[in-house]
Amino acid sequence: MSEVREVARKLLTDGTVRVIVGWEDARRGARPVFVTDPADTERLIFDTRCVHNLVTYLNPRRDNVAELGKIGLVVKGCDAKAVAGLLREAQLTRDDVVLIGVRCGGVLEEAELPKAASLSPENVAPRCYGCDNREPELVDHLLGESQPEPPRPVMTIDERVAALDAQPLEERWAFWTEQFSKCVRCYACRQVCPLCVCERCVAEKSRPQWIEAPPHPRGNLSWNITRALHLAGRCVDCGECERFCPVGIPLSLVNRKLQHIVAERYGYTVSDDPESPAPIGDYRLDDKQEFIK
Amino acid sequence: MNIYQPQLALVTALTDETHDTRTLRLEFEDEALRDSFDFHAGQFGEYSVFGAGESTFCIASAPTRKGFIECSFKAVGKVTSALREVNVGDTVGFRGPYGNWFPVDEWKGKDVVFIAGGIGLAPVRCVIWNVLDRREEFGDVTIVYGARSVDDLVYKRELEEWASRSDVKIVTTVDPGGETKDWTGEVGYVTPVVEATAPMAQNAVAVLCGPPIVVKLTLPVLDKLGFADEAIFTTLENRMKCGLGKCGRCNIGPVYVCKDGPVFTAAQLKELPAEF
Amino acid sequence: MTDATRETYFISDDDLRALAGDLLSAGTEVIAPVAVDVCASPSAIASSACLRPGVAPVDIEYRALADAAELDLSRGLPVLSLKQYFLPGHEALCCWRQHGTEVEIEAVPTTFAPRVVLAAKSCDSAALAIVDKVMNWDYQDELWNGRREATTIVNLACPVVDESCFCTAVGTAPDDVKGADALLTPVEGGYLMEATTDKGRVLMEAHGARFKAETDTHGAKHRGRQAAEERAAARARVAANLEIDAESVREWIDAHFEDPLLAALGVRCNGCGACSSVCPTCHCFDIVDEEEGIGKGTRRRCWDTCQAPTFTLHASGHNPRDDQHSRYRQRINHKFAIYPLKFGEVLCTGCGRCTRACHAGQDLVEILQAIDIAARRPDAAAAAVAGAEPAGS
Amino acid sequence: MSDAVDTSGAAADGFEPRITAFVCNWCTYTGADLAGTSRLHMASNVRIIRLPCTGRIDPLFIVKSFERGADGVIVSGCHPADCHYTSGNYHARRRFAVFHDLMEFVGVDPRRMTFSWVSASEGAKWRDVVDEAVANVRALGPFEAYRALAPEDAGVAAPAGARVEAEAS
Repeated sequence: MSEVREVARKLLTDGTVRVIVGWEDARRGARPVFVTDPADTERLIFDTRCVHNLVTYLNPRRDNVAELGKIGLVVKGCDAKAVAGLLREAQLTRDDVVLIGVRCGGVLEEAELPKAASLSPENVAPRCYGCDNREPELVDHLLGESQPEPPRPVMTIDERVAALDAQPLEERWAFWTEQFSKCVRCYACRQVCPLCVCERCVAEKSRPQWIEAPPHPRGNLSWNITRALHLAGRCVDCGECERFCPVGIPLSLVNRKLQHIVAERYGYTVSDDPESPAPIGDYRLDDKQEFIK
Repeated sequence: MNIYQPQLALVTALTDETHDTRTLRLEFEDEALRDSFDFHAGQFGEYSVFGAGESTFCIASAPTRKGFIECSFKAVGKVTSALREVNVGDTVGFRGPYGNWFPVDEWKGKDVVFIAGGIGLAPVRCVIWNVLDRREEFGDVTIVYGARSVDDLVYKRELEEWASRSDVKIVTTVDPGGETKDWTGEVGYVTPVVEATAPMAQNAVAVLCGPPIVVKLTLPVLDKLGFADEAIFTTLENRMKCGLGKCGRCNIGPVYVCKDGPVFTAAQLKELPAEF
Repeated sequence: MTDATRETYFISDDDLRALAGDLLSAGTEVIAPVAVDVCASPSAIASSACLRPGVAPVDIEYRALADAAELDLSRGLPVLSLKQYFLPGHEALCCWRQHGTEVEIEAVPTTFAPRVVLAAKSCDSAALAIVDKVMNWDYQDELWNGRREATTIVNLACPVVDESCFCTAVGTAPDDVKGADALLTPVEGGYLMEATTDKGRVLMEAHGARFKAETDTHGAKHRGRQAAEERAAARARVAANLEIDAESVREWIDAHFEDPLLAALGVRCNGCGACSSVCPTCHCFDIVDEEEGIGKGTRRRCWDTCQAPTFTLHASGHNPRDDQHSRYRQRINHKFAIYPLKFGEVLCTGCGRCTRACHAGQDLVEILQAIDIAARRPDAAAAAVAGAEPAGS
Repeated sequence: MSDAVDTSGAAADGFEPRITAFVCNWCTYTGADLAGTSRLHMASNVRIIRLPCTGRIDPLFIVKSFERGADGVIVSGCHPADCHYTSGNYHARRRFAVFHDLMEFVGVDPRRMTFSWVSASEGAKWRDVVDEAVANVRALGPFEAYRALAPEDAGVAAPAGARVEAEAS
């Protein structure tokens, strides 16, 4: 933690960056903070409550963050994958940002806690299980001590996806249509996603109206399928969409399923290597086509 | 029938004002309404094409001309593009009239100066006709109207009609480069033309409508000419949905443009946050 | 509400449930808090796929009861407010059919079958009374009014949910009956119920057998004391979370549109509409046409939010509020300055849902605190501002 | 096509599947044309929508078809290596592979979605694709599950939520 403050202070003092985007301890727990004054770097924290993927603030849509000046961003391994995603898709150039990487052994499910807690199967964010990037490579500064593997949650996301997969079609349909029917179309899932970069989302296109605007089950299904599909091979599994969803739709299950699909079909896993081409937008002559007649 | 349900109206005429601006004449299907419908100059309505939705424009015809209403629009969005596709004989929806209006009655005995740019003439046209239909109640009437090019001038027939009247002073202008060989009007932006025309500010009111830039640049000129902020009237064009002060979309600072506007004086405008 | 003895009746826990059952069997819709397994589905998936064994994530939601047994009286805060039952997420405004050039419009009915809301939160019922004002500003919104008139609302005194509650700071209270017709206060063995409107009295009279008049007995006095203590304690708890002077806040916002405290609030905001969706008083809406096949369709209104860039976007591309700072300021301004100015009430009931829903840490309690300090103690403002806006800017 | 899509669904016995086919201009459309000019006998349940390339077919087209009452869809284009635009069909193949698997996960029977490569000379293959798709969808029945997602007030004047009594007269 003190290391983060130190590096942040140095970057601000020597003018390398104009703002540090990190975490602070606030009234309700950990939350993003934007530090522009070196003296305020004391507010920066890093602990297991630092769940947020702050890369969303690098998103080109966030002009009110960009106007603060060059950004120094604190990233966990999973967050670095989102930076790589933005680089891969030319939404960002590497010089636009200074990345302060922190070694991370997993985070809690919730950021809104008065104190950090050590991780247990009951409180660990399920997405952390099996983390392959506890030490981000795509960074300018790598801080903190080497971290152990995050604990295995009581039930993993993979197990839950598998349990859904094992259900008959009608049961899955009943499950998802019920889940999506809760959607109020606040678009928090999109707004918080570091990789939802479109200047104008298809949900806002009205000529024609591809996605019906009112939050009825039919429009909701269309929106949720589209959101998931547009992130196929791009989603970094930061889980922010699910965490921000005010009505609790288990979006991580559908995101994880898509990760399985691109992994099985194209051997692709999202990494923090910006050079690896994304699976959608790329192709191989011998791609599997068993579903095509 | 709830407040959001539109009246049906038949399109009885359409006029292409320019290559992209069209005027529709509408007559209510309901005969009683056709006779009783009344409004004030400056009020607006919600026009709908079923399947595309509703769009907000001022009523461009004059309240003194009964039996029909007119609207002028540019096809830029979903609804206006759909409206562009309707033909004479088609049915559209209308809700209104909504909002406040130009206090024409309070202008009795005063000179009236109309300044408009581009399609901004639509809300002004309504007031012009309203004033001309009661011509004897007012002092001098001056119209300064400008558009990007000769082709972009709307209501061309009416411009000619006004020009032919001896009781109206009209100056038309087009932006430099927008003139044609036989153009006899001015060449230049609206703002300097207003300055050059120099209408008398004493016992006068000004009505100013147009693109935000025209309004913004012309306000100081009117000030220089001696017009008090309270004597300058304009309209705001914030996005609206309901027109009834419910949906919240047109709210800026303490006003809902649909209910407290769309007509504001320059004095009122100065009190508002610049969110228009 | 002040005269608690005269119209107060006792109803046992069982009788309250039975009352819900009576209403349901009479065909009356009953909306009440229901504890919902967050991944419940008609299938068996819920237990295996969605839930982690041993951890049963439960949300409380206002739902139309299918069975009186569903009624949840744990007094937790429902995820979405009661708003959805008066201004549904989407609703028809009219339907049309087109035959050639002819159009036929079908009106939507504006009268509704009577229904009862049980165990509502005061912050939710109060919101309805506040939004009544805009819904009746010169033009009457019959769809809103129709549902309001058809609904009898019984509040259940709230114990205060957590540190994000601040109802007393905005002029309501955990046991307020604003917007409601009756109030339940938990006491030993059941609830004291008092009707505060005719609608409430009609409901109680129609189910008189379920109630016992609180006569001047020892037990009644004890219960009365218990209820008063319960309510006072809840008020004290919530008052400790936040205390502001709403009038000073209004004046300050009105006079400080460009103040950094107001003008730089949007930096961590994601611009999603979660806060508006969960807000009991946010009532802004969009109107859209939806075709069902060719030649017929429905004009609907659906929730919208001032936090979305498209809210104010003109077809020309011009956007009067084109950054998140100005959009977030609009939210604060509308709730705490504009609405009070126009309608005499703060457009907020302190339910705290926006703060809880915001996982980016936009914290209305903190923001109001900062504005209040700026308004009442300008000298101390600088210190308080630190949390609400980007550090050091 | 002037009549509104009847979303009520036909009775199970007299059920005629309604299938939307999105086909590329260069191969499948020509193949389908050949099937027609060759007077091949095939099911008439398919409405063809011609697009320049399978790469132009957004999965949302399929979602939209289901929304508007289709019981099944066909997406068909040029065989690998035959794309008029070199690689449109390769891109489409990936996109639809992912979409296919996702829809299956969400609970849509994959037999409602037929993907095929049909070249300009394969009139007979087009017939087979159509006949098989129609037979599959016929066996599955109308896509009532999707239609059930329509808002209650779709095209009829009855508000969502609370039931309504007759308009006070």
